[in-house]
Amino acid sequence: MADLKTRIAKRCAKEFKDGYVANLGIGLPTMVSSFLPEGVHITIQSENGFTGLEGSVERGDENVEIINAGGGYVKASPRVNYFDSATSFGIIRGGHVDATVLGAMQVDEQGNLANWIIPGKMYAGMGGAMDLVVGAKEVIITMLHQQFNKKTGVSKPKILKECNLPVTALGVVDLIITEMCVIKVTDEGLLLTELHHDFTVEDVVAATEAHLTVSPDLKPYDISE
Amino acid sequence: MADLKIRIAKRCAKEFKDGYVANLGIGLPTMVSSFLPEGVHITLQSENGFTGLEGACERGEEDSEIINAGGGYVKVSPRVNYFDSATSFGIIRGGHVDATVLGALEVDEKGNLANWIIPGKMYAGMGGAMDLVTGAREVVIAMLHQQLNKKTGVSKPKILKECTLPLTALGVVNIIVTEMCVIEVTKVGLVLTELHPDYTLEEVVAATEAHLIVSPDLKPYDITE
Amino acid sequence: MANKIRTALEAIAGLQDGMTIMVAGFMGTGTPEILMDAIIEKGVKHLTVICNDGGLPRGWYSDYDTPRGTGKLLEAGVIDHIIASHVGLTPLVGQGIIDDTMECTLVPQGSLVEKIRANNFGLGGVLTPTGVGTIAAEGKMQIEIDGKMYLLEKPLRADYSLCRASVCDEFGNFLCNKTTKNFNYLMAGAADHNIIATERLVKAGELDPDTFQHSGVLVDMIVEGEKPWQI
Amino acid sequence: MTMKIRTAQEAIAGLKDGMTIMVAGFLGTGSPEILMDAILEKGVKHLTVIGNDGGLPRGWYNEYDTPRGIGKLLDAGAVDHIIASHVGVNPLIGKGIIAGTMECTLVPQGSLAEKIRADNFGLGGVLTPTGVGTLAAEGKMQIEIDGKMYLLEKPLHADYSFCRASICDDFGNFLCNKATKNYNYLMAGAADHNIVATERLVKAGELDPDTFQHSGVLVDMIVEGEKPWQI
Repeated sequence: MADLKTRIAKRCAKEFKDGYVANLGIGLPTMVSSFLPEGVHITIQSENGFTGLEGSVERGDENVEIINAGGGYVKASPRVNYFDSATSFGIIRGGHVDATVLGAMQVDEQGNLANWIIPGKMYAGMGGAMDLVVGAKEVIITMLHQQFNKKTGVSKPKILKECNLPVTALGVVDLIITEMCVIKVTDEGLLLTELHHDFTVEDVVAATEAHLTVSPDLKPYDISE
Repeated sequence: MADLKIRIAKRCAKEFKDGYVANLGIGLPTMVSSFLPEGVHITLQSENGFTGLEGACERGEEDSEIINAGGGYVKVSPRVNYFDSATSFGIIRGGHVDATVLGALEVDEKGNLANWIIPGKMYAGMGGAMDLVTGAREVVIAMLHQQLNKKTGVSKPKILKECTLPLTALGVVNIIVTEMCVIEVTKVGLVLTELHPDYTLEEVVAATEAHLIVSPDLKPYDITE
Repeated sequence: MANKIRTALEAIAGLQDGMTIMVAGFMGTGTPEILMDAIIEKGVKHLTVICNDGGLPRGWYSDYDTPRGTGKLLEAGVIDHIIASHVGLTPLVGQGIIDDTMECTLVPQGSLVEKIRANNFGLGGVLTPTGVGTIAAEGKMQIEIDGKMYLLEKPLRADYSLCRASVCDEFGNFLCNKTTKNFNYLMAGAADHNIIATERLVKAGELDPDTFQHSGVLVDMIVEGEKPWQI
Repeated sequence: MTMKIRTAQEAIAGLKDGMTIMVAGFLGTGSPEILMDAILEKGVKHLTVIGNDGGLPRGWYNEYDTPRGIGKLLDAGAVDHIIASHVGVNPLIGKGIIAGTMECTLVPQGSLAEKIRADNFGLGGVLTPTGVGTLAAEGKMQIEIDGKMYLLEKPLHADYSFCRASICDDFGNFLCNKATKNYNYLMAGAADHNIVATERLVKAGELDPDTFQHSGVLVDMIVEGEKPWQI
């Protein structure tokens, strides 16, 4: 599982260009910054009010005044800039964040995204997620292709014809990266553009509820250094 | 004329309470800060982005980074705080300015104010005036009671039944201070509350187009120290 | 000049049961702890609290940690209604909703800040693309501008705002270090009574005025005595 | 890392006749003079200029003063349309309107600031009570919220924004001294290309990051060489 997540993070890192301003969700998305191609330097934005997040901090090195949006203590780069929450969300909503990487519970054929609430089960709040996916120029979803139910041992598709959980935003997803493949969200629907060699197109289709168009230019899943 | 303006400024100064945050227009309104009662200290806001304006600056003492909203170089108090224009007008529009003192071209029975444009003649722009009179908690108009036409030598009322010039804002004026009298704008109309000993009631009425209600509690114009 | 300096209890003397308060901070960072403590000491109840989140619960980073920020108010059970963007770190909110002892209104974080700023800065509302087509749009006016749909987010008001400064002068001009800024530069001024609790209090003019990033005209009362959080 | 540092000419290489630009500053204070000079040198014409005012005309404070800020563009006849709050200080605008060579759109100052911030910060507009019942309301949507009437002020966008910093690091984080802030913290980020001309350029990390008050992610290009105005 950890290997699969590393694979996804590595593939996702290839989406970043030098100089990008990015916002990475907690968990898998945070791993992306460890795998950036050589020469690609990005500036990470943190919703709680700064640009220039560098990564987590060792016990003993914490600065009580520098936390990330998950409440964890983090390191800041020399070009860090701190601001208030209105400025932070101004930067997000204003299209100044080039890309955001987030996990998802569900994504559908229209690029609709559900990743903030499971009614009756998970109640945390949307935090900055709704603003992020509406405001970022590119929204990349990184996730395991299916939802594994630990109790039953059954896996269920997360890429659906239509989201049935409350959505985080409508039509915002640009790219979906899973351990199996890369899918682009286009006006005509979901386009399978890259396939990992561990899987066949049939495997992917079986694990996906949404209709997938296979790109005539289908390429192997690219995580070469 | 200069004496009359000083009289008006002195009377206006009595409207201020200790701790007030105020914005004073250029000209006569600026003079008000010279006549504050003992123990009354106010903080002056400057539209271009600071609180803590102290007054004009001598030649040779100018700081090219400190101007007022008229473009003049000014002095600042030790408690000065500088901010950007959105914050400046946030402070104004948000009701954080206790009082503003401004001149007027016309004021009417409903407290409507015209002080920014004479079509075909004066074309300067409203600058911050519309925001100021909309946002300040108390709008004090300080002006000579009538408009003197220097060519013809004829004076015309400026306190009208209804403004004829394009408005700066609707129903915002709280009090009008002229060399003749003090008029409060109330829901039932203009109430004459103070009369200067140099004038009779009839003279004020003759110089005013608007209907004036004489307060049963009419007092002498108060500029005692 | 009117003196703005108070003790914590003096500053909240007018705070009554059922009032609405804004509490700055992001997961406890940048929250005025001495004002939280004063509220609990005074025993005020049934508060509506506007804040980013539920603060931090007991023992969050180190076992011996007290709750932080609004986490203190939640633990003391003085909140009836919380208006926030994220309450996942404090299980007390979820529990309160299940037990029906607490109401929670969720607002996207960027909209929450604009609603607070709108009230502070005299706007009737702002139009945001955030939340269109989601639960966050429920009950809100939608306006189409040049072919794009927006939600109208209206101002949020409060009786008191409780903020924290790293350095504050006696007039109320203040600054917040690093990521403690968050809601402090928005909430100070957005309520009827605006209180700043500061780590360091200086005289006006003691420091370069450009050091300060928020205007003292937005501050009504100043309380000294905040301490840096100890990890 | 992408280098943002340019000469003034390089920074405005893409600026063409007929484009819309934002110029920060308040009566010249806080305007990027070296970028104004570069525009004149390049000979760009028919610009739409968004600014607080028309800058300062020649000889405003001392007889030997050059025009300042937007005043330089007006003096050179490079402006077809100015969107501003106050143009009384620069007689060239009044003359241009009468002569029919220039268009002028007046916006209340607070609304102008919010329209620029709205574009920069991704809002579809803000509702302001300012201007209701006046000429400033013409052609604008009016919305009643809880019994009070507001004007909808929509975002203002530009091809280029020209701002001035007192100190800027090589990433674009910057600060403006004293009353030079005005529109600089609003316009930087509100255009497709955002240029900051700075008096002092430092390396990222050279100064305490909390010194800076505007984020470098909103800045695309940095030009060194601004000089303090000499009185």
